[in-house]
Amino acid sequence: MSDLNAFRNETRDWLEANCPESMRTPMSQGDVVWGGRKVEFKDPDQKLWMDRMGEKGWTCPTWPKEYGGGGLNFEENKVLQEELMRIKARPALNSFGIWMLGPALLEYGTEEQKMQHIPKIVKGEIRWCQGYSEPGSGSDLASLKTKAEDQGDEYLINGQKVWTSYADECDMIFTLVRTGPLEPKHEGISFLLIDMDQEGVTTKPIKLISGKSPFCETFFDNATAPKENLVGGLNKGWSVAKRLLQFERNMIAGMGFGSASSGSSKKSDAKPSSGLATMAKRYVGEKEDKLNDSGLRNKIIDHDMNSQAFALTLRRAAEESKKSNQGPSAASSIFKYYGTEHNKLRYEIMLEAMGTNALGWDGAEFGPEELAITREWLRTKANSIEGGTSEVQLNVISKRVLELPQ
Amino acid sequence: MSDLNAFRNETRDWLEANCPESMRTPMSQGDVVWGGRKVEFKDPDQKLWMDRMGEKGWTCPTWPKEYGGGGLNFEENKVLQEELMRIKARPALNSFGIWMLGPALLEYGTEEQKMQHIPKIVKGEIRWCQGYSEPGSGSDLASLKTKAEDQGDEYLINGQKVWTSYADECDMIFTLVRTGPLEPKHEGISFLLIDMDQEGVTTKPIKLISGKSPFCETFFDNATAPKENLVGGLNKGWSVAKRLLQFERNMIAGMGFGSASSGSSKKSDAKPSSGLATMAKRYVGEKEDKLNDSGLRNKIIDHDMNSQAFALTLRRAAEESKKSNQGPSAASSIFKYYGTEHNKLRYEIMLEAMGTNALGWDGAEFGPEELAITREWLRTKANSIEGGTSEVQLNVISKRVLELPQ
Amino acid sequence: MSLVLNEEQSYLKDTARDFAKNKTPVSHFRGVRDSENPECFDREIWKEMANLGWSGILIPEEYGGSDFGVAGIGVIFEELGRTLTPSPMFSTAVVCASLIKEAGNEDQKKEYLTKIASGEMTLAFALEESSRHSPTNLETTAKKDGDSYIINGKKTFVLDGGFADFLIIAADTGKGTSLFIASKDAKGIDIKVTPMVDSRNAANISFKDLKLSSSNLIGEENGSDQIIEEVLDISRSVISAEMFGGIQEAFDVTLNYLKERDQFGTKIGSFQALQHRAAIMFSEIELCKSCVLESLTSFDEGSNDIPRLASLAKAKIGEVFHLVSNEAVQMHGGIGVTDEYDIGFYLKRARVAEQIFGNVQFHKDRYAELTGY
Amino acid sequence: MSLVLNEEQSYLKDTARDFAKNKTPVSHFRGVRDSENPECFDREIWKEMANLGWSGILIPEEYGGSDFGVAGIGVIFEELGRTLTPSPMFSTAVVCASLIKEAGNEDQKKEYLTKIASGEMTLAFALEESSRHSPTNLETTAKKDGDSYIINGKKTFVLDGGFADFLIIAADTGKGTSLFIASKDAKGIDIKVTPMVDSRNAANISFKDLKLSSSNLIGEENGSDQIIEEVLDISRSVISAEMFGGIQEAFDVTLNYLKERDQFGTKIGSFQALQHRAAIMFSEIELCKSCVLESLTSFDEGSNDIPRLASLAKAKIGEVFHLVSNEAVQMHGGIGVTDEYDIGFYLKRARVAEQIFGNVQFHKDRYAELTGY
Repeated sequence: MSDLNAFRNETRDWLEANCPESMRTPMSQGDVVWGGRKVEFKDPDQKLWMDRMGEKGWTCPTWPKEYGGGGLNFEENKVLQEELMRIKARPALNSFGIWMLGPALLEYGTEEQKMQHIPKIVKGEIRWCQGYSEPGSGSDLASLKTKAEDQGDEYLINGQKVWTSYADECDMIFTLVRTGPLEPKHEGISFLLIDMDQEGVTTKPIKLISGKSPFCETFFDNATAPKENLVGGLNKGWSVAKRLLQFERNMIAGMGFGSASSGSSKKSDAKPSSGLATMAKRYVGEKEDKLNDSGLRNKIIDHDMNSQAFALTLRRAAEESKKSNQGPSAASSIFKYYGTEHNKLRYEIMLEAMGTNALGWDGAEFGPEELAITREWLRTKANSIEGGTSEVQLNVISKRVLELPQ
Repeated sequence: MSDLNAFRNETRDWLEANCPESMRTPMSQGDVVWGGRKVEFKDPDQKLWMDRMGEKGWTCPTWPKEYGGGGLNFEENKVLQEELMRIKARPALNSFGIWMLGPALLEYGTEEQKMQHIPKIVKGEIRWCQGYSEPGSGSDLASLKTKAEDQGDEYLINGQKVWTSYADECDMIFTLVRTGPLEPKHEGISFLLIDMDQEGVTTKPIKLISGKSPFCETFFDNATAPKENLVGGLNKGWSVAKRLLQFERNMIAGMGFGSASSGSSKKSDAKPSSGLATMAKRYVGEKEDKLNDSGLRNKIIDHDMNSQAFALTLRRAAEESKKSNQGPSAASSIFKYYGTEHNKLRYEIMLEAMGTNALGWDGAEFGPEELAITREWLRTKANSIEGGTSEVQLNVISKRVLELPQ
Repeated sequence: MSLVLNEEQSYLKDTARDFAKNKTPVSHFRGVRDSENPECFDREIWKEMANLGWSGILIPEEYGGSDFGVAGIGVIFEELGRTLTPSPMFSTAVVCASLIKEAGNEDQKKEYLTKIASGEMTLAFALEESSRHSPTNLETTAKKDGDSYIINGKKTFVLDGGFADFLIIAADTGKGTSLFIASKDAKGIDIKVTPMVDSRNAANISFKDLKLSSSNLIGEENGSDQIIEEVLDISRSVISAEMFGGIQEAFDVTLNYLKERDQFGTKIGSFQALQHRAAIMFSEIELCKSCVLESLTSFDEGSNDIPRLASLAKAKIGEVFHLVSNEAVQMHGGIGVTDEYDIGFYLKRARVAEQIFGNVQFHKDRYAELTGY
Repeated sequence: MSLVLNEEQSYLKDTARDFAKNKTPVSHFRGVRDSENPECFDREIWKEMANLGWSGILIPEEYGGSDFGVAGIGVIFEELGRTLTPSPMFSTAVVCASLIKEAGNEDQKKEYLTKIASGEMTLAFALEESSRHSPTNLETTAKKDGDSYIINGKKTFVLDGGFADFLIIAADTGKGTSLFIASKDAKGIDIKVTPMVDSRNAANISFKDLKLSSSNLIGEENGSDQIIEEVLDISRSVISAEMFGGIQEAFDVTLNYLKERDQFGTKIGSFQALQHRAAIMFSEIELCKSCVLESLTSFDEGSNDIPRLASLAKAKIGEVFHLVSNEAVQMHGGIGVTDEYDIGFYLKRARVAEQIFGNVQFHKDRYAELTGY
């Protein structure tokens, strides 16, 4: 314990000395630092903060030191996160490399692959995107058609991916490709890393019902990748893919929950309050402290209770996995399913509370926050589709967790 | 139209002259007249009323006159029902023969079968029960094992049925039996009428979670039936069965709805009122006319609205089928599904309103009506199982109505 | 009331279906939206609709209409709702035409109803003042000043308010609500178009010392509360019919998708979980159909349950439109959330239409109050 | 609070699980029910439970208990809830033991807590007065009369009230609520057993000029409102744990049935519609588990959110118990509704347990009020 206290003191001192003041202020969507070759910093402090944290490995605090990670154990990382939160530090670096590719490489990559790719993820030097889905493949990911042909030293890649987030801003893409056209569906797939800075790779943004989006279509037209970029072995990409999906689910569930809980989460001695109810009162009014719309009030109660119950469940899962010392399991489907459905419901409730004020598309007659909620409401509709639909999650739960016959 | 008016006047006069005063009073469960050889009338007026209506064929008003039915058309029957309702006449006769077997025989029976069985249904001389389900067959009706072996003039029947309502009080049973043990599942089934007054047929009551029930197990141990009792042809019983199930669904949906709608159904100029809300106010109290429990109130609103919407839909279906002049179709699954689920919900709402007063099992500390509601609440749980589970109805809707791929 | 259409209504419905299919399929709506025409509708199409007599369905024959009744215009809206046809017909030919028909004097009827029926004039009803429907206790006031009225206040969510030729304004005149009609160009009127998520036209409108002569008063001073309520019920019923059209189309499109889309080597419509959800939706849609028909015919047949039936329809259809539009997007998967695909339009329309003259909860509460609890 | 059990709690839970499995499987409950023993529990079994120290879990060591805390007794109840074990433990060792521990004086604690811990005495709490939980504004009054109190009033839904040796009575003493303890045989007490749908023991109890000496007063006169509320929260949390046990068992039994039952030539658990419903239930059960654990540990760890967590647990578990017990019966089909089969017991228990110290809606409202809306 005294070790941990010492660690806390060191950490606090280091953060005090190294986290620029401007990186302790609230941030907007546009302030997120994703790193990569094409990064444009809005503020030199962003780069300073990313570089310093990357150097220490604290952008990926629990990853092994030999690959540039922080090498912290569970308890130490908890301390680090607490200390970061204490000074309200912004995340130094976000990336799909951190959330998804890195954890998968640590499990499935060769020593060379780890040495080559992970330090660059930690330091924010390379920005990754994900190339899984294809037009028409939908939930049936394994029906993918993008093919990688063996050309001796390298693979020749042809095909198309969709839903590749931020593809137009990324340096590298981790993809599922078909390398065994004659094998059974799941057994002819490989996991391949492809450099996007080549002529054979082009991207095109996708517009959503909510408007502009980070999603792109990505086209491979005689693109190439060296053979050492194959992860997990030839035609064995499906196992890597499934594992990576669990990391993704975990992340999406966490994000969905993040916004959903903001209302009813509660800190130590703070008086409990409800973000939804406070907002609803502003639009609907109140009477003796109670929201002036009993139907809406009951929906908010249900939602708040479930937010708290879900937050407790995420915490419990963390405590349990700390005990068993494992990464996300099939149970992550529960979080993905529940978190995204819960988040969708949250926005439906906001819409009900705000009435016509939540139905503007643009213009000065609506507040910027109102317009953002409208767009975000539409955006949430994709939550239960991306990263595996709710239906797929329920299939996974019934198959892997409940072990029901298939 | 003037014909119809004349018919109304005649009907009104006849009812005035023939419906005993005591048959115009509210009835309890025990006052239902089911007819049959073993009938015991609680009141001689019951017999008088049954006989008079049976004689006129008005126990089955739309059935053809040649088989003892009333021979009325849609409009005339509507008038008859209105006139019966006007004087609050009790149903003269209820029976599974009227609801299910009769309509099926009219479609599938031979001339001899119709002549032999239908008049006795109309007059209440023979009481029928239904022998479909078997232990273990569940929703998969066609997996039935009770076998009927060809013995020349007659069939020899061995096996067991369950869920045979009132089997211990009935004279005859219409059954599904396996006559083609080597045929594919659905193609080896026949529809057979069996006399229960024989040594080879015994019954045993089934106790439900709600307590005593009319359901029985029925055992066939070398029972016999003459060959002319086969309906619809050898090994062709499945078509008869499916059709009969539609009649059953229709009946159950109607019953479920009957009780569910009593609250919010509304007559001509009567001020609209809600049975659920009135009852809930008694237990929960009110404030400025509004129920003192906003959550419960919202549930009652939803239920009342759906009761009215469902009642309108039943009426619309009747108007439409009058136009197309057909009996119940696959759409009857919608009524069975919705009606029974809706009725289950109704009792859950009553329980919520009545609190601990709805949780008594017996004893003088609870009102008789309260005890009845508790039992009925438990009884409703079987609504969505008997006559084809809700799941089966949804399968039928998606297959036959929506024509989704199987 | 009748739950089966009569011949005249069936004819109107068929005509509307053909029109929507050929003249205003969803691609028409998309075209109008993408043209960024701020009016959000196509005047040529509106002219054709008027030529078919649709703008005069609720207007008596003496003023150039056909007087085919609420059910008649309702079945047209059902078909237009299927393809999301944008037009000023709801505000002009349903809401405002009914207000003038019920409250207007002979001169006003001649002046306005005739021009509505002919399709030359569009109108909008300036009623709402906050983000949720609240037709009473208005803060917009009209103060008598000699033979004139001075109107001050702010209105919001005025459907078609951005470009209608005339506005009917609901204002408090001290002892009740009064209705006034004014040209959109009158001095003292400030119109701010509010681009909505469903790409239809609405506006926030403020009145600053708007001066109107007493000939602009429609109906009695202080005497229009009851008439407004009656016209709102007609309007709620008709908009429910439009929404019901949207429900059906979103469901049909989704059903087709379930039958055609391959996944895991089979049609996704063969997955039982989706089948059951579709079957449950279908049952709900059957209930909606009955509610809409009963409400639409209740006006023409003189039911004594008109307000309750209007609230039943608006609440039930509102709820099921959300259910179906949400499920439609979810069942379409990824393409369902792209702007390129049409199904998201129904999601957007459902939320805006829900707010028109009372959201789901408003009508649930009203239903309960009218039922005595 | 901790969401993972500590060693001591895990041990208690394992012991309770073994006990329930071996001594009180559901067949034990069925046997008690069918014996028509009006007490609705088996005194031998209760003795064994006391011998295991369970009746003293909440009682300090100085009075013969183990003081293992609310989470300790909660995990025992979870296991007892799985097999529907009937016993007077909840009323005696949770509700009344807590009341005396919190409000009683030294003499009373010595007298009653010791006997509760040893299992020789059962008690019941006479609080409710109407068909729905309402712990305030009591109509039962206790009037001071010299050194005595005269109690008049009617109580209902007194759990274990039919046969408990002593009653703790909540009564209005003019400026607040006071607690009194009385032998069931005292003059002026009339006990009517009310056979409940879950075959547990409850009673309606009326007091007519029941005269009690001031030594029967537990706690301060007029001073027990806060203590009652605190003890109610403990009791709500523990009964939620029992209910959660029932949820899990009903779900597990159903899951097994889905894996074993053949229909249409396949296991019914392979039907996707049932799979999804099972998966959704499982997700809800995971949430319930967290709510129960957090609430149970909140007492022992001194949370500042105890009341809200108790309401969260009681409301959420109440709702999910209905969902799961309804689905369990439905998924069992025909046998599910027969008395011969056990699954219906959970349906019945769910409804009665929901009513104990506040139904779902009561706790939803309370949760909202505690959250400021």
